[in-house]
Amino acid sequence: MSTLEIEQLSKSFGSQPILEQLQFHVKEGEFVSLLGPSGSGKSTIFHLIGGLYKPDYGSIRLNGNEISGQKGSISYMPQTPSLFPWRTILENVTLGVELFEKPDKEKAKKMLERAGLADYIDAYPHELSGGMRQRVAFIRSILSPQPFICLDEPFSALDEFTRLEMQKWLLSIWDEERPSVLFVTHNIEEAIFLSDRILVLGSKPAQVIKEFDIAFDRPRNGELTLTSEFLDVKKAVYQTLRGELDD
Amino acid sequence: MSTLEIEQLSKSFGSQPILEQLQFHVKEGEFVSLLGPSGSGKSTIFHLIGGLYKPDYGSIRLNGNEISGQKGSISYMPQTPSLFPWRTILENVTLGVELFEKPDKEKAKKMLERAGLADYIDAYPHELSGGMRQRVAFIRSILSPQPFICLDEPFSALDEFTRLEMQKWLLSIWDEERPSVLFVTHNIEEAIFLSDRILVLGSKPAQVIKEFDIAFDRPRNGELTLTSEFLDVKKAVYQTLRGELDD
Amino acid sequence: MFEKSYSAIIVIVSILTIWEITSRLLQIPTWILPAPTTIVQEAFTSWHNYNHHILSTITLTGSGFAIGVSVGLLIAILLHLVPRIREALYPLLILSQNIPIIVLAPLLVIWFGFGITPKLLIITLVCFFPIAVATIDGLKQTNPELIHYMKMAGATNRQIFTKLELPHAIPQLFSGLKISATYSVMGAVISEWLGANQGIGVYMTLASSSFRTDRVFVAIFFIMILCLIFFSLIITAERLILKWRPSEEGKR
Amino acid sequence: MFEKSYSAIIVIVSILTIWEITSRLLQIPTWILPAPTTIVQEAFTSWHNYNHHILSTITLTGSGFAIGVSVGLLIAILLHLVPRIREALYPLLILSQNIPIIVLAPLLVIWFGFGITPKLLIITLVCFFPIAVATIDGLKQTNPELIHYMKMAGATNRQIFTKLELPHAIPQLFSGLKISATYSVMGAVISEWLGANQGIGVYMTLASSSFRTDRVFVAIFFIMILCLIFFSLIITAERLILKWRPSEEGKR
Amino acid sequence: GNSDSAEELEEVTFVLDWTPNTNHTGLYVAQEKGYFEEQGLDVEIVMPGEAGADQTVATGKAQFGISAQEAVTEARVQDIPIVSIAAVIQHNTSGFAAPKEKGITSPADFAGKTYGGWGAPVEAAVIDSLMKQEDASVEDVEIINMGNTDFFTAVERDVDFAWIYYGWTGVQAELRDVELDMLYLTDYSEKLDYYTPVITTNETMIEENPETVSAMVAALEKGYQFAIENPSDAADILVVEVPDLDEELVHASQEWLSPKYQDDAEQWGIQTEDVWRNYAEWMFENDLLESELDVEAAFTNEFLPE
Ligand SMILES: Nc1ncnc2c1ncn2[C@@H]1O[C@H](COP(=O)(O)OP(=O)(O)OP(=O)(O)O)[C@@H](O)[C@H]1O
Ligand SMILES: Nc1ncnc2c1ncn2[C@@H]1O[C@H](COP(=O)(O)OP(=O)(O)OP(=O)(O)O)[C@@H](O)[C@H]1O
Ligand SMILES: [Mg+2]
Ligand SMILES: [Mg+2]
Repeated sequence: MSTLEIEQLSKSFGSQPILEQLQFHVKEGEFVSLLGPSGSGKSTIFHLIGGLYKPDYGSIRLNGNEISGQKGSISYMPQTPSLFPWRTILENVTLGVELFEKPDKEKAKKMLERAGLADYIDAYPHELSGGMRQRVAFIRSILSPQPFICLDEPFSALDEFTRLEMQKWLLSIWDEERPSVLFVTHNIEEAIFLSDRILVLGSKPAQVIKEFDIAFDRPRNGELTLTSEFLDVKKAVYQTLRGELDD
Repeated sequence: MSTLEIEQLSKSFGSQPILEQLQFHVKEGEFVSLLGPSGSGKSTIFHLIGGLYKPDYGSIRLNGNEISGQKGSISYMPQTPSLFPWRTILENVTLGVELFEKPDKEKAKKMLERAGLADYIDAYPHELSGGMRQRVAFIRSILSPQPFICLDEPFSALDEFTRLEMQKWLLSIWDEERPSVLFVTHNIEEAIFLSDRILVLGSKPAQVIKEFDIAFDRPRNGELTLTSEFLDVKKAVYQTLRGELDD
Repeated sequence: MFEKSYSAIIVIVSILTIWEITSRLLQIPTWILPAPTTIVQEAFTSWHNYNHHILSTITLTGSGFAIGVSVGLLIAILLHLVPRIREALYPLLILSQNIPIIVLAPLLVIWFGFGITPKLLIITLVCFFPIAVATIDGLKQTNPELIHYMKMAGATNRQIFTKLELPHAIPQLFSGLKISATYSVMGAVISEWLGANQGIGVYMTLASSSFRTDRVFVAIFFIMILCLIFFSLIITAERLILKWRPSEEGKR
Repeated sequence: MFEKSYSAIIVIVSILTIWEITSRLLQIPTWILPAPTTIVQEAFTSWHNYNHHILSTITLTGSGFAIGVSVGLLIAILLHLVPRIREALYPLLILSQNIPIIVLAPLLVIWFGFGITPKLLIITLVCFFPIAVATIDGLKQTNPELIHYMKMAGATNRQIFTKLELPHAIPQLFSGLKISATYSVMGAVISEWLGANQGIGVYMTLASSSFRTDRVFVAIFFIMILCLIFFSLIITAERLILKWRPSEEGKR
Repeated sequence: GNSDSAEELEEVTFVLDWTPNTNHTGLYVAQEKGYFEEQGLDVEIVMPGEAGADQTVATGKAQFGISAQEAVTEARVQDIPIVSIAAVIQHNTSGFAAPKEKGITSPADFAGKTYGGWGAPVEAAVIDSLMKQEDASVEDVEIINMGNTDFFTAVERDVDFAWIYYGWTGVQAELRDVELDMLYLTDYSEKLDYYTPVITTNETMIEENPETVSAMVAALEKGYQFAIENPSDAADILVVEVPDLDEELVHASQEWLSPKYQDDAEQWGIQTEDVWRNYAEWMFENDLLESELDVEAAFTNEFLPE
């Protein structure tokens, strides 16, 4: 149900061009990752898709409709958890749904349990560790009703195992409901493990310098990361990114 | 000049014990990493060393002096950047020094340039991307005058290359001045690449379940991560962590 | 604050003691400054003379404060939500605080007579302003990161307002409430000078014009008690509503 | 706000126009409510009579406000830094706002005579409170994450205060300043009723007691102008000092 | 001259009872014409504002002030040591006024009407003693408190009659062509013919600086004498000294008031014990005083020039 087409997207802050003539698309039910140097403009792309800023030029179409400057079309997880300090964890995760319908508390509780936060359902954000807050923000976005999901470095503060757990969980959810996902990460393995396609961004200004189709069968599991095919892809992505940085 | 001895350290929040009888030490000029599951209590250990909280029990000695409850003994980089929104980037990085002496602006500027933030010296934090803010917080801690440095996931929001850059830079600084470093990360490779010793923490409550001595020669470079010795260590650490999580 | 208020009580009691002792030592005449004991004595002996005044002032203060707070909040919300109105009306708000009672009084009397309406209007005028200013500023200072999240998540302006900005402004709203609550009792007393048949304000002017300084101080005494009660109600409400705040460990 | 103030000006001008028209149509006698043109005319013709009054009030307001702000800030800082003092003095602050002028006036005159001191005291009393309350609340609400950093980094209490809490409280301090600035002119006028020989307050009472409603309104006119000027100075200062704030793109 | 050190003028403060008006003309004349200087005084005239004149004079922050017999009476009963040293106007010029259309021509007409006052018990007592003479009772009058509202505003709404000084508010009504029915207290009761306003000082001054008091009274006497003889010039002086007053009102009021300062008395300022005693007794009988007044101590004629 959800396709995203971005065309000739340009945006600058002050005199500094951040995005220029950016062009890519996400197909229905596709899982696409964005990789790129820090400060290249990944979060800015999300902000534009989410309608927070208006592009200077270009178009953003969701399911064929122009949505630039239009808010609320995506389920969104920001780079910083952005939890509401006066809401409990449970109230925080249901916030995204609440904006549109009556939230299903039981479902939210189950998700929190699944993420290892069973003991913290009624805690306030300031009582949580960094990684725990990130998981809360992740669940909040997963619970949001929009079928197009944008995740901005959702697992960066997690240890490898919790991260793997969450990745698997994300994949299982994705398998069930097949939303389209746009995923920002700095972890190349993570990107390969999860995605159908990886877009590598160059910086200043950002444009897509290379695309990788990740053809591994689904469902995928942890073993995959040890296969040589996986390592080959990883190396290729790595080289591309390095090339970008060496310029 | 800086040794840290932690003995029988216990701390609970409410009825929940977070640390129990935690015991470890950092030798002079040593680089020690802490690895452990999200929510296990790593940041809490830092807060205790920094004197933000008082331990329920146990002692923390820096250079032989008891410092529990005593503030300002360490250079500290918090897990969230915690920049002051009304200060420019330059003013933010010099904050840690400012508390003790007149800051050296030229040095600070050079460091910002080195971290790829030359264009942002006079910007305010809200104009920076997540990874850029993290680098600012990192420089702030590096500039602080205390010879014992505690870094809480300093590079988690950086892409692999910028991260490698920063790691190398950190090592070069460390080589020059040989401060003692306590380093929290979720990235096992990073821990091995940087450290003399890795402590793996168990959770609920946290204690050191295993220590790894990392004997690779210094100075180290990127190649190291591709050697089989490195991979062996990585596997061992990985197993330990997984074991902890599977319990 | 009022739980650990023993130190406040100590201070107040010491002030009263010093006052009492100086009064007695310097033999300050009652008509200049009556000693606390004289005031208390007068308070007891003529209780039946003035208790209806107190009741009347409490009612006036309560209703005036309620109206003032509602008006203040409404204005703040309106001005926050509609920037055009903010630009147009903010200066008027400020001007409203600068109409001297001396001018307002005759106009109010001509328009509303000597009933309760003009009095409520005056209390409202006194109370709404601190609340409006504090709330407008509070609303304006909402954490931009959270606003960004709400917008990206598709919150309507109304939702951003009710779910984010309003709760976020509550601490500042309470600053305003505290200031207003403090002024409300005095506002009621002043409004009674506008022509009333009962109330502490009336009792006080009469006492003053017949040189009964002791009674004037009885009146002040009740004004202050009333005000402290009001204020502590606000503080209690603040503590209940803001209970999510981090506790004091790790704070100063 | 005052840059884009054309809409405010439109509103004010329309109010004045309506007022003028009703005055003329209903032939409201000048001594009840003079028409704006009458007021302006009087303002021009008797300018030489009252300009010294205005000057005197400006001086009084300025110095009183300055003292009031300093006292308010000092009290806020003291109460914030020393919690014991806070508990002990906070109730007294509130009480200080409930001493009616009718009581205070004779006492002040008895203690300080008819000079400038009692007048400054009254303005200070009016001005310091909103600033103190707003600043105390502002200081209390400092982002705990930043406090944690400062403590861990070894900042002394003094440094936490000057480098973090104070700058952090500035937006709220400005709320207080706005409220106080608004009150300061009125405070000066009231203090002039305490026995003065010049000032807008004196001019106004004289006008009022000789039933010159048009002059009363001339006085009000100047009170309001003064107040708006004060207020816009504060707002300008706020805008200059808080220039680091995120711009409006992406805000409402 | 009573001044012992002719070079050095003695600084004294004179506090008014209200804003400056024609009751104060003599004072301003003395100021302007240098009568005070002749007497060795340097007088600062202040308005009392909210502070009130009587306590200020009693404590000595001001040496002289303007008050009224009723206030001095109440004050002295409360042990406030002020003394009346001269009556500014010989007879009470106050009374109950109502616009013509209200149809109040005698105290009996008060019945069924609304009186606007400031809530003091004395008002009901006065109204009652007037009405009793015509077999009516204050019970039938609705009394409301009009606070600081001025007469003209109050009678626009709710209020039918109020207590005014004719010399100011009444004259203003003439200027505005508002026709009033005025019922003077003196027309109905001997006992209510008290002195208002009066010049006051405190007991300490009388004991320690009697010369200063004499000097003050002498200068004032000269000033009021001038006002009696030259109403128009005196009004001009008042307007010059207090330019914010309405010139027309001052002149009209002065014309009306000038003959009333001395009236039928042998000398300006003189006060009689009867007037003081009558009114104090009346107040005491009506429960307006808690104890009886020591009449001799309340006023004195001793400082009036020979
Ligand atoms: N509000 C703003 N004002 C000015 N410049 C901005 C603003 N927001 C972002 N930028 C600039 O835009 C560029 C891209 O920022 P963005 O946050 O999109 O980077 P990113 O790719 O998400 O980086 P990271 O991986 O570090 O999060 C940065 O150079 C940043 O300084
Ligand atoms: N102020 C607090 N009040 C209550 N509980 C707290 C508080 N701070 C931390 N905790 C709890 O202590 C535990 C450890 O938190 P800590 O932040 O030290 O974890 P961490 O190891 O740094 O995790 P992460 O890797 O996710 O940052 C968590 O379970 C957290 O909920
Ligand atoms: Mg980003
Ligand atoms: Mg942590």
